[in-house]
Amino acid sequence: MLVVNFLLLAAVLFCIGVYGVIARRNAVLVLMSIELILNSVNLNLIAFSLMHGSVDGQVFALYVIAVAAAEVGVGLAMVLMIYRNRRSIALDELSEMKG
Amino acid sequence: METLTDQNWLLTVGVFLPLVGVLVMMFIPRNEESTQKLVGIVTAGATLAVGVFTLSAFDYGRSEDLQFFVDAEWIPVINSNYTIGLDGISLPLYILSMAVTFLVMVYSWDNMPDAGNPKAFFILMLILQTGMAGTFVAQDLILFFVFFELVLLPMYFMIGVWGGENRRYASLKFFLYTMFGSAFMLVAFIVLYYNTGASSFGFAHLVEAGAFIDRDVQIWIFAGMFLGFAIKVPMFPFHTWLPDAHTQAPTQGSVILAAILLKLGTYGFVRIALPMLPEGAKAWAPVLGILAVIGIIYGALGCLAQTDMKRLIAFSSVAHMGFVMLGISTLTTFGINAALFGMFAHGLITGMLFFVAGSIKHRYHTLQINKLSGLLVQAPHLGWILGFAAMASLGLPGLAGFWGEFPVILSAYNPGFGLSEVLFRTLMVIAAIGTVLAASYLLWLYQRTAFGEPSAEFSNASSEGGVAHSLSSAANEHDDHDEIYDVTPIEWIAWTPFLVAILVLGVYPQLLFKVIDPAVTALVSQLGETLG
Amino acid sequence: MTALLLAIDDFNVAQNVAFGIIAFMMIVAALKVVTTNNVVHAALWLVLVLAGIAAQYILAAAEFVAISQVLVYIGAVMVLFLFGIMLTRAQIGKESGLNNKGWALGIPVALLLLGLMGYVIIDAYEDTVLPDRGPAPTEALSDQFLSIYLLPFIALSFVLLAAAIGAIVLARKD
Amino acid sequence: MLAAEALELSSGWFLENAWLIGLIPAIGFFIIIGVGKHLPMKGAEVGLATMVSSLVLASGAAVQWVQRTDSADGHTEEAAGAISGFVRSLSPQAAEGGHASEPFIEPVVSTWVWWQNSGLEFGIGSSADGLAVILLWLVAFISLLVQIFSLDYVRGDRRYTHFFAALTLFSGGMLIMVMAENMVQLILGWEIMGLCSFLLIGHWWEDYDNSRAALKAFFTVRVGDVGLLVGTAILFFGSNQWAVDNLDSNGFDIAAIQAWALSGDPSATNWVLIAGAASLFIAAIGKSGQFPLHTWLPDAMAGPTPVSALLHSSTMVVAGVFLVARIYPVFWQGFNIDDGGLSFIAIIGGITIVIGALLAFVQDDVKKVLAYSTVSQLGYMMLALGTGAWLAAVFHIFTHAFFKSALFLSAGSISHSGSHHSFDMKTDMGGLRKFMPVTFTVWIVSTLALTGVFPFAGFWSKDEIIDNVGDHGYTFLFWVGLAGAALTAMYMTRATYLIFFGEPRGAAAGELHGDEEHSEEFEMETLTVGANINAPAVSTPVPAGYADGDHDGVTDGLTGGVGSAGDEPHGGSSHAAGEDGSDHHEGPHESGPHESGPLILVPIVILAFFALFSGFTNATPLGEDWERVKTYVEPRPVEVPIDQYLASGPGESLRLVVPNAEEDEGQGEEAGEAEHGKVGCGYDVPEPGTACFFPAVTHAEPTINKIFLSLGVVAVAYAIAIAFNVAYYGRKNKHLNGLTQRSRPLRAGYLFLENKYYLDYLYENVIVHAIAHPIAKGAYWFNQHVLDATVDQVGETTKKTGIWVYENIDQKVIDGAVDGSGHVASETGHALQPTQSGKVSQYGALLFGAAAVFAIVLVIVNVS
Repeated sequence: MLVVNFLLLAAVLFCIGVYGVIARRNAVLVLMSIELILNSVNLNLIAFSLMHGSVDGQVFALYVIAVAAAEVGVGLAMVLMIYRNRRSIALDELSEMKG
Repeated sequence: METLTDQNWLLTVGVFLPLVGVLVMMFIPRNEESTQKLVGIVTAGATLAVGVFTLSAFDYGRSEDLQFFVDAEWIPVINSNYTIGLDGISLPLYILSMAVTFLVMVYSWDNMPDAGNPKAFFILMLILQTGMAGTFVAQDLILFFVFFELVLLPMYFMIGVWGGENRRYASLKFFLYTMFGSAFMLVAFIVLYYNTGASSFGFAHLVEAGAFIDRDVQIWIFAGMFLGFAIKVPMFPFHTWLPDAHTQAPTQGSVILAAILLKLGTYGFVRIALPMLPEGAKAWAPVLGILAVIGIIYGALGCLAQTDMKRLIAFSSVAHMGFVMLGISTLTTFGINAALFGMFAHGLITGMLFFVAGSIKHRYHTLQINKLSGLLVQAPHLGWILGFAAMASLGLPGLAGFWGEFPVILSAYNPGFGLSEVLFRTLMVIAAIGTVLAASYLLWLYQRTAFGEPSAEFSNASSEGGVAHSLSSAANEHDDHDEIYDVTPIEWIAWTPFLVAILVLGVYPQLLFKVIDPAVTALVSQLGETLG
Repeated sequence: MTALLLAIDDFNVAQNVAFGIIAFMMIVAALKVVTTNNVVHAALWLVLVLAGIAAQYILAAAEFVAISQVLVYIGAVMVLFLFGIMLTRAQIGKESGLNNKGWALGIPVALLLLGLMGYVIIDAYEDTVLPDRGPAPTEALSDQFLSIYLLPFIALSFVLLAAAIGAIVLARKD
Repeated sequence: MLAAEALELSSGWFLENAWLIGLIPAIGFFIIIGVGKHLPMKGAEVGLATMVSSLVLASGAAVQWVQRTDSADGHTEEAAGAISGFVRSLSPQAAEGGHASEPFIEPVVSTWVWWQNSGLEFGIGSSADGLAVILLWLVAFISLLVQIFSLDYVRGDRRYTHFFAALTLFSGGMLIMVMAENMVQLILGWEIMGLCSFLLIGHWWEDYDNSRAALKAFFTVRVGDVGLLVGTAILFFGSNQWAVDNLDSNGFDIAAIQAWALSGDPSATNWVLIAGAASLFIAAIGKSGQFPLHTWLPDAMAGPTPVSALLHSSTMVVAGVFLVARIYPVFWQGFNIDDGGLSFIAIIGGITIVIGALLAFVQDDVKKVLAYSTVSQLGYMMLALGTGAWLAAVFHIFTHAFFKSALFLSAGSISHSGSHHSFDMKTDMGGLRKFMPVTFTVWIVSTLALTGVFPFAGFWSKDEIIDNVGDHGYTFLFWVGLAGAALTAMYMTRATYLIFFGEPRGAAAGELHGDEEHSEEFEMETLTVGANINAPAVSTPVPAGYADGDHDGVTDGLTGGVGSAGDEPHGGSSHAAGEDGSDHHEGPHESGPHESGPLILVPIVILAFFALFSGFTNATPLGEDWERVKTYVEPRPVEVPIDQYLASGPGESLRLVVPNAEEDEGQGEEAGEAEHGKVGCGYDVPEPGTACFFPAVTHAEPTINKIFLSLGVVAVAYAIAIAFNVAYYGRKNKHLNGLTQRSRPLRAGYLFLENKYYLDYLYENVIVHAIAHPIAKGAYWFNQHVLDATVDQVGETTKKTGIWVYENIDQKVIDGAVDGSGHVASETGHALQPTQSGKVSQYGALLFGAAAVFAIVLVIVNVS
């Protein structure tokens, strides 16, 4: 089968994730979209590792998974704290970054 | 132009020795100020000693060749090497930078700017020293550029931290202005690099290959370099950073700025822009000449309008660098020789003037010319030194300034390589009139500051000042600002070399011309090969 | 999708068909994740996507990764998500205002990216056929981890530790 | 065809080491500045020592130059069939033709490499020829006398040491310039003099007027220097190639420039020569106070009197004349002086004569009278140079130096001891001849010399100028010269009368009330006294500390205490201390006018002696053998084979060339046909391989009637002037009540015939009123309100322009542009601010969108 399949699938997932990041208001949902993006990247890695017949791609995929896990943990913790502070996790209400 | 490689460790040591001092300085606790000052001065002194040894080791018979030549691999990716060498053009400025840094540090021994913190101050000056010396010995464009920019940052902090009331504005202006120029310069360098086959950044190769770039490209590359160097010089339309920087900078900063930093630009023209882009240089020479002469007249007029002494001196150096640029723009051996001499002389003289201005500020806490009066009455030595420097600066024969001014005017009479004689002769006459203006504003300054009776607000201070001065030379108590004391021993130590050099070079200019002339002759003949 | 299906070549039909189905399912699920109005549902749709990814891994002959995908994501991450959702008192059921006001902005951006990447991918790997290898042995993977990737491995473990501690610190009440 | 045999020619140590003459004072300057204060005489002894040694060396050089010339001429007489020799001694007519056959006497040049540029090496050193030697001696001599005079005159001055240092360097500068071997060295000496004039005129800089005058002097001269720089450039590049090719020298070498100008080389085009000559002449105008730029000279009187004496006699102001005389060939060809056309130099000279003389009428300050008289005398020199009377001009420099410095110094002596530091003839002098007989005699002698009365020095030189001017066909200028002589006689008479005759007035009468407004010293006095109010202690040496820091604090501490009330009371402390007159001669407060001390009298007497006799060094009317200056100073217009010229080096024994007989005859015939023998150097191109260094100027044979004419004019002028002065001031006295009785005997003493009284009345009302009041006042008004005002206006306007440019263009436009760019940046920042919503989603959108766009660009770039 063709490598293009995997890559296109990954691309589609990636774009959906991007849409999610942009469109979603709820912090948890944004985190989920980010998970989508990460997984699409993983998919690419696996596909390429298969294509080149080396396990390095899988190794990196595992790393990404681990990092993703950590990220989710920290991210959710932050969401919790934000919620605790302001009773809401609507990101557009957080505008301390306003210039 | 072959190269001599014996004793080629000298330059590397001379350039990077200050950084050793910086390292040592790092480990000195912050409150031991005198130790820090001592370490700084000793380092600068050692560097100067290396420089003096370089002087003795230099083969004056072959000053047109690169000596102490090193060519080591540095950044192979872009074919940029660590290439350094010294010839008659760079030798004087190289030594001048070392001497000036050393003397400025000595001066700082008891004339620290009010912001204090000598540790940082001296570290900055040492870094500055490395940058300046490196710029003069670099024989590789990238290396040159690195040193050229390395100079920028310490000066920025010097002005921004130790400067006057308006220091933030001035330092930022200085920084942005120069960065702006440097950006174009870097682009020009890279374009030059690719147009010469992207094989090396070495000066020698670029000089070889640059001549074969076709004329239009050369003109554009020269335009880029022109921006970079002209801002540093500074030439007429790009000069506005200079007065602010000079006025706001601490005395030490002004001195180094005037004595060395301005020379980086002109040195760049002579060392890089002219030999590498002969056609471009020829095309740009009239522009350079016109801008230079405008700068001469314009700077003089600016001086006449000033009420602040430091600002006046700053404008005067616009005028003087105008003379230097005029000499360069003639593309003749005569003019470039004179220009190089002028750079050296201007470094000494204007540096001296800024020293005096700084000391006056130290005593009177103002540089408003109309407030200062009767300096000769209250601090005679200081007054006479000011007069001496002013006379040297207005180009009095027998003092160094003359030799940077008179031959330049002379050389403009017939410029090289078929440049328009009518234009340059007109420029010559205008420049000669510029000397009159120079005389007028400097003497006017002198008359208003040094002559006459001390103004009321200071004269009462001076009444015991006359007496206390005699003590103050013995035990210099400068913290007591209420009295106007005369030149202190430290100041004497820091200034005497300047004064002696100004006088000696004025009386016997051959000392310098003997070194410069062969190198410049080689350079111009090399120009002639392409320009015909 | 149909383009994908048509792109299937003669051999290994089963594989291709499986890929197609899973891919279709995943894409639908992913779309639901970013469009549904129910946070809990979104989480569940995400589970589906992740599972599909694991299945694709298997198709791509990477069982170990697939397994760890299942364990980590479906096992751990999703639980975290659900905890997060509950702790933030998201009501179970429909919820309005999950989207930004400027949510529409996402569509062009996403499509732009998609078009771009699609073009690039097809342009680059027009008809590169994946070699039909057997599943890579897990010991090869472990060898890699414990030989040349040892340092990153340790670093990663520290990252996880730090993340755990950080999460605790952040999430603590006081 | 110049089958010239080379002859040994005596040189000598003094000639070869003439450079010492200029070097010694320069070194002396540094010694005085350095250790002068600690020496017993405050550095004065160093100045005197340097001047003495310079004088000795210069005298030696002069003697050796004379020997050199004699040896040459002696050889000539043996060698060249004695044509020149005999003829010269026989008849002046033949001497004119024979002059060309006199051997060329090569200057003794000794140089060292001073600087090099573009491979050419330029030297510094000394080139001793007749002109150089005579001026070296003159300068050294006058400087020495002036310094001796100053010993007493400025004793107790606050800056005594600096005064002597500057005075020494001043002479040094002139000496360096006079011996200059190349243009750059000439500029060096020229500018050193400018600097020292600045220092000396502004010597009492506490007073604003003095520093302003110093500034003005330096600045005006500097304006002229533009011409000097430009002219040097033109001549350098004009002559350099020729000089390198032919003389293996360079375009700065003065000898090379001379030869090049006369060589008829294609490079020596008319344009180059005119441009060069004109530019250099501008410099001469500025330095020598010629007509448009003469206004700084009277202001320069703000300096101490010895300075004026030195400045106006032998150094500063004659520098311009010297410049023209030195590279005379350039002017000769450039302004083609030879063909009797009206030359620029001559016109300027003529105008200056009259202007200066007229201005001198309306001055009350004796020093200003003398200053304007100097202006007009310089006009004579320029006139002479402009009409080809080179020798006469140089000779006039020589004689003028003596009597003019004598006049200035005696004026100083008067103000020193006679009028209590006032220079105002009307208010503070009069009748001083009784009190100061010696000064009076000196003054009279030098006045007679200045006005050109028969045996005195001025007669020989000025008369020769006028003769030659007329003889070279400038009839109008000839009459101008005579008129100038007449005017000189008149204003000098007026000055003499006001100072020495009549009744003592003001300070001369011993009174000391507010009459000193006119004397610069008293302004110093009031000023310093006023300043002493600031200083706590007035009469103790402490104000010395205040007065000049430690520079002359010592000076004041010592001499201030011992200072004499007779001293000029600048140096407020010294004057304050002087009140308790502990002194070598009692101050004028106790007794009124009195004769000055020996240190003042000796120099002026010596000068008077020279003013009396120096004219005989070139007494043309008395025959050839009296023409010493002509023989020894004037270069010989001979075509010199270049190879032999080059063969001679500084140290070795030099060779010279004698044109052989037939050429002389040839020239003799041509001389017969062409009047004034207009052949040879300067008229036609020299033979190939030869070079001329001086044009064949012609000399007027003195005719007895011309002499009597000029003498008559002067005599008449004297008669008119004396009569007028007595009558005029007599009348004024009569109007001022009660003075008639005292003034009538005076008048009677001079008008020994009653009916001449009405004649005087006529003169007074018609002639002299006409001259003295409308014209001269008008000229003076023009001077003050037009020329002077122009100078000031130019300064003002320049300043205004500067301020305007600075404020409007620099600060607003250019700097504004820079700041503007900054504003633009911040404005765009504000414009972009809304995008910084702080919304993560928008950031994300921007992030990905931008990434996508960039990626697309990348793709497109790669594909295409």
